[in-house]
Amino acid sequence: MTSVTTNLQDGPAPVNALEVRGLVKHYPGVKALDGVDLVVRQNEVLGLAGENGAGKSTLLKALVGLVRPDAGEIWVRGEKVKLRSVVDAADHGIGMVFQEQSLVPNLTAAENIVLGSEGAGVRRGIYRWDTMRKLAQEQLDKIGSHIDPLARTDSLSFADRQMVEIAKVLRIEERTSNPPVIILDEPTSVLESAEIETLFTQVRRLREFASVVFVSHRLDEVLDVCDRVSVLRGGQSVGEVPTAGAEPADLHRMMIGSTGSDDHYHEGLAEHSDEPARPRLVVKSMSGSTFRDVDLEVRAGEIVGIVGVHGSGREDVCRALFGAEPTLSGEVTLDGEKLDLSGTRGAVASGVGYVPAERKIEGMVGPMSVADNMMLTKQKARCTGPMVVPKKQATLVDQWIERLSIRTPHRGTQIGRLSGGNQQKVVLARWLVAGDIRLLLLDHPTRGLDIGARSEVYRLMRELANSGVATVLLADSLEEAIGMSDRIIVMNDGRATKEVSCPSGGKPTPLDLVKEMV
Amino acid sequence: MSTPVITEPASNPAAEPAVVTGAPTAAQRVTSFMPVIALVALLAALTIADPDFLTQRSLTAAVRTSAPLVVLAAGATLVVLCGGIDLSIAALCSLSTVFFAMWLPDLGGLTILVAVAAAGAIGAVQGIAHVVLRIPSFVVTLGGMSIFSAVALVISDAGPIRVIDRDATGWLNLYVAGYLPMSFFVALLVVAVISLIIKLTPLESFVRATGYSESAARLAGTPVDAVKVAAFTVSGACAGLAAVMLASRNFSGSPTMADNLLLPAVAAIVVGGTAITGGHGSLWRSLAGALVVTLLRVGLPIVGVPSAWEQILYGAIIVAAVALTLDRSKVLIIK
Amino acid sequence: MKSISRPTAAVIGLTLAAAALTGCSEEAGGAGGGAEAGGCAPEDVVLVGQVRNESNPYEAAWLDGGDAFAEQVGLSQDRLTYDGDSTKQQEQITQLLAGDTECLVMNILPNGDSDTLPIVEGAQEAGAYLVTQWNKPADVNVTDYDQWLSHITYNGVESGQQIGDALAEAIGGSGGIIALQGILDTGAAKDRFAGLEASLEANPDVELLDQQTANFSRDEALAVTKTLLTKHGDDIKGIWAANDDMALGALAALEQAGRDDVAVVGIDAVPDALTAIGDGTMTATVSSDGPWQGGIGLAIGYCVATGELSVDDIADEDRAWFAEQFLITGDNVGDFTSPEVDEADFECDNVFSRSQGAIS
Amino acid sequence: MTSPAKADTDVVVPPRPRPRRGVSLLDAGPPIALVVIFAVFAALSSDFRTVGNVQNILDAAAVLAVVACGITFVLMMGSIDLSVPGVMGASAIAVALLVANNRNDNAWGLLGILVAVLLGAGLGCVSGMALVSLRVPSFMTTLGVSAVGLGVATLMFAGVQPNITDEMLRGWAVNRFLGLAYLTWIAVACVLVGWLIQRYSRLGRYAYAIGGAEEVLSLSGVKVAPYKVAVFTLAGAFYGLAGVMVTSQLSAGLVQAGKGYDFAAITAAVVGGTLLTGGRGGVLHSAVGVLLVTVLTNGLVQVGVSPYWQGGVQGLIVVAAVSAAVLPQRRRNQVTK
Repeated sequence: MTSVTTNLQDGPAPVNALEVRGLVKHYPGVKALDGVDLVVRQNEVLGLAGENGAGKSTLLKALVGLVRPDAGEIWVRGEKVKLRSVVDAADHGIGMVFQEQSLVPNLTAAENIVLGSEGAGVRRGIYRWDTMRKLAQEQLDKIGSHIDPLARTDSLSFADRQMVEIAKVLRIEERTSNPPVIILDEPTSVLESAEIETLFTQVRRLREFASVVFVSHRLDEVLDVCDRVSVLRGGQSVGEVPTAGAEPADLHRMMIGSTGSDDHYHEGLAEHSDEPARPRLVVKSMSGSTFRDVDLEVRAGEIVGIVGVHGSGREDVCRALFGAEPTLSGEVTLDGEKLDLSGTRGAVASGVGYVPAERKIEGMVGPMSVADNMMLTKQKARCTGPMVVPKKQATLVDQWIERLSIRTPHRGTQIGRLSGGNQQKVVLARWLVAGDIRLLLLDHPTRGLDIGARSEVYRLMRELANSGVATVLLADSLEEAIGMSDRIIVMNDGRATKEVSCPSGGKPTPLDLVKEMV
Repeated sequence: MSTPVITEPASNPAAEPAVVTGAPTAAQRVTSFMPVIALVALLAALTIADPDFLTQRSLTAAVRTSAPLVVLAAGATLVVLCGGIDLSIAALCSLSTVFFAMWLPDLGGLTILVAVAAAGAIGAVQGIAHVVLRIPSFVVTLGGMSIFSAVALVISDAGPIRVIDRDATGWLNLYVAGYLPMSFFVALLVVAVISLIIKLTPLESFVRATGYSESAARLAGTPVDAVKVAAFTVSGACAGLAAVMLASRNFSGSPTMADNLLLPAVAAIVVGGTAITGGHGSLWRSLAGALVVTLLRVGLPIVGVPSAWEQILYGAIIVAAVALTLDRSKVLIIK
Repeated sequence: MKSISRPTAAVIGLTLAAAALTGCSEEAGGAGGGAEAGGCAPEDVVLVGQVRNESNPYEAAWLDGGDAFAEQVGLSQDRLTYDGDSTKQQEQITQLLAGDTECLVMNILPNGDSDTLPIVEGAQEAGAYLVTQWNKPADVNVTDYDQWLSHITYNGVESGQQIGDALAEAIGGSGGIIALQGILDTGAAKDRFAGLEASLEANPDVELLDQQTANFSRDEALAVTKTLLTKHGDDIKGIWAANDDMALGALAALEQAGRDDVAVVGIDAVPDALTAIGDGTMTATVSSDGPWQGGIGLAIGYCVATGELSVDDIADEDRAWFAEQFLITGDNVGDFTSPEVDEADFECDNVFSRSQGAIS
Repeated sequence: MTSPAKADTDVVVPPRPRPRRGVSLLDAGPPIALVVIFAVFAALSSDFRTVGNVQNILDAAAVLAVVACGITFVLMMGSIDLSVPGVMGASAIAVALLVANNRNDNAWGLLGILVAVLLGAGLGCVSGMALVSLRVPSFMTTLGVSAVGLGVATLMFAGVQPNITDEMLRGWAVNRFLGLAYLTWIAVACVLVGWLIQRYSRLGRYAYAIGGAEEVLSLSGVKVAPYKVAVFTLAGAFYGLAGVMVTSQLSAGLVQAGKGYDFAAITAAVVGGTLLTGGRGGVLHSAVGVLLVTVLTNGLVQVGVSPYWQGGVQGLIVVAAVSAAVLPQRRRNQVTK
């Protein structure tokens, strides 16, 4: 393989690796792309920023042939192309690591890496496992990963799977002699910080022989890893910034068209009475299959963050408190009453709410309407006796749509058609409609949301806390945990190892926490 | 449906300013009427093949014939809507005919209720086994199918049991308003009542949420397990009611009487356009589907299609009917 | 989904209104109360034969016999099959009776005993002429109906006993045998087995080692026989099967096990069994003469419909009767290898000629 | 047994890695159950534990094993196949009419067998085509094709039983090699071929992948539709061969040759550990399931359980076997359909 050496460009005038001119794409009722321009140079990492709905995903899909633009041109290395399919795009050297991982879980890593372009790995329909392993090993070597190519994909860690994805995308080098263009769509959204560092190292290595388009909601990451950033807004390109010396606030301003609020986490909203409220949730030496002897106390009106690396067991603690994961021993009380955790029903009845991390699979029912999703839990709020009163439901839903400023054309719209942020708000509203919420368990509530939507979710969390709701937060990033929490519990290997006080004005730094986590 | 690792590739591209309206499009409206269109088309075709087919008496006979199938399919539709499948309905129905015939001399008119309740209880047991043991419904009900058949054979001593007292079920052979057979009227009533109960209570969202996405429903705190057990119970009770209809029609109960109705019932559900993967569909669709299947079963031979060709046509037509009625916008992956 | 409640309400409302307005009545409008007996012109008679399926030789031959009779009187027969599915049989009959029934003649093979009564009641109500064969619950009397002209069956006890005796003779009067039962839920299976039991009583040295059901199926009989052969091994001297299909399955199992010392008997006289008897691999079967069965039912109906016979004139012992059956062994197999329909059998004054007496 | 396909954890692959519980038990469960059930019957019945009976069990499992081979590939994709009765019936009659027989003068021998298998493959192909082109769920397409197959078989049957006189085909059921009928060896070969296809062919691996994550294949530029059609075609070929085998056993072509084999094969596959949701299990799993079911059927007769109860006991044991296999890996909030 000559991949590592292809960065030695011998051509005189550097041609752009990829160029997009005036790309337009209409969907019924909306213009997703409205004349987007984009230039990706050879061997650079280009950041792509923009709020949800700015047209990023449509643009990316157009670049890998999943969406056909209505107008505009795509040029690859000075040649105008039409991309009709993923294969077409791959033939032109463009490959994408999808936001939600696109690996077949029950195949080996090796098969996933060569999937769709097995080359010598398959002769006349017959697998040659040795060759295939070798091909995969080559790919993994390129990015310096030590995964066993014959391991089953679903036995790998999340970060390892991301590596497999990248190794897979790099297979497009086999289809073209030119350096490839690799698109990474939100690669960090589900990674823990240590894993993110590994990923960034890989991205920098990629730059040696490829061009990279890097998409992330986390502007600090974008500035960290990219050479330039291109910003989209409302389906149009609004500018390009070299990352050297740029600040997240600059980008943010471009993305939303005005200066972003400095108080991202709405700390100003946090209210603190001097008298500590009585503890609402008390967990005493709770053990489950992946955590042991966890003690936890959350007071009314308090936001407690739990941080920990992957495998620390914090997700399972969160689910256990909702009765969605079995607890083996321990005692959990809510306002002094024992919480029934034999199933989710007991927790719900006691006023515990849970917002799962996997919104699309566990949080919402995609084909059902906003109203149905919002009213799935608290029946009393919409019923008289056993009957649903449509009027009551409509009024209530509309009221919450307005209160949380959920952007939906109608309460009857399928929730799957809303943006992530609005979906998340509906999921949150589910726990609020009855007004009986006492404890809210938030598992990565801002995963995959853009800055604007995040900010709104943060504001909502503050408001709920101020109204006395106790909150357990598994944050998307350490910054978020620090920014939002009043206290932070660090979990390590299934145990709560450290409690860090986190008052407004006296916040610890991420570095402090990382030390405790590993 | 397996959990998609990627949500459907090109679906919500422009989610943001969500200008999409909540109202169904014209195409969707047509799809929701497809089962009825298929029914009418089939009727027209049969009439063309044999003009004598389209008479009031012949139609009355056809709907009367369809009644047990409608009831069976309606009950099982609930289970399918919850994302499961009930393969035991036919065997349970046979068993119930035996129950009915055996108990009638002692219980008289009450037997109908008791048989339906017994079948419902048996359905509930299956539902509980499915929910508690976490065995796929396909396997639970496949096992149930053979167990019920065995029990029916043993308690009936493998023979039919005569229904001597016809008064208890005589009313099922009456006609409403002179034309509408009572058994079909009861079937309609069952469909209507179950539909109404579901529609007017939170059950509708429970059932659909369970069918579309069980894990999301569970984490939203909906009583998923209770809903599933209830669905199996209703499915069982419907099998019991269908058994009463069959026993009243055949004047006997027999351990194999309804065994052959399993595939037609499932076909009726699918022909109606209910997604076999759960969530999307309705009992009304199954009603239309059951009528289509009945017309195929009785209509083809009556209009003179030879037996070999009848089977070939039956195969081709049900596939075509499903191709027409399935609303693919609600089903992401066709397996 | 939004549109559910409206049709729901509409249907409930309409049906309740209709019910309230007109009340319930006994009869769908315009049912045909039955034609004046014997008032049909020969060309108006509609002949229908219904059997389980056309994919087994015995029943296919039955329908062919029906065709032969129809041709004899210048008509044609509607061939109906119901795949051995009781419900489908009922559905077809109901549909058939909802058409023009005035001169309808039906020759029906009910799937099981329990299927006979609803067919009879349907025919009675619609005024169609009905002849049933094989299956009838013992306590239902043909004479209680005037559209149910006749029920023909074979003495299953007798045939079961005949082949049982033949089997006992073939194994020299003593030794172990196994029995393959038919579909347990049929009178035929039960009667035939009762016949075997009677034969066993008469032959005390013959021991019934085991009995299993193979549901009248060749395929199942093969598997069951194989298992029983390994279970009882050389103790098995003979196999009694409640029909020829199972006997043929047992023969295949014997061949595969390399056993040629086991005597096999069956009932029905299907062509393959006759060939096997001719070859000496099978011992005996009993013929019920399928083609004759297919024709005779239609013939009786036709005679009554056209007025050549009157129901009232049919003697009670001819309303439900055992037809003549023939034990076929190696000695007489040549007489049965090519069954022919004898037109004389179907003459109106001759239709009951094969009666062996009323069903007791 | 070192296929990479052998170590699975979860039904629904969760987005985060979960502790791998009950991994080995799920795969080891069916073989253990087979051994246990065999031991129980052997202890209960002296007739059961004879060499002759073991041969008999293996012979009796032959046809079901071939059907199960085919259906496994379909189930691996997450589809279902109810076309077995129709396809087997059609091929059983076809082969009986093509080799030397009493109905016509054909004597095509091996070629006739090949044509019958191809007929099966063709019918399977129709199921697959209807699935991908009409987008009708496989449940219905295969149900339809089954009816079509039975119709075609009845047409060919035409009222007269075709009996085969072809010595080779008859010999398959009678002649023995190492104590087992040729047919049994054919079944063994089918399992082996099936396993090779599953392990070493793109078709097999893709079928497996389609059950795992169909969307990902499309995103990786793999056109899924042809593979689906091919899998149904392959399955049809196996059913076709099974139909030929039944004809060989009975020396006659029966329209009902495949009756009951559809649910029996699905039961065997499920008992063996293949999931109906796809992406799990395999030909070897199903082979174990077939043996389990056959041992059960045989053992119940040998032990002398009343014929009335046999079906019920079998159903109970199947449910028990599956729940025993599922129990160790139960999880809260796990989706069971």
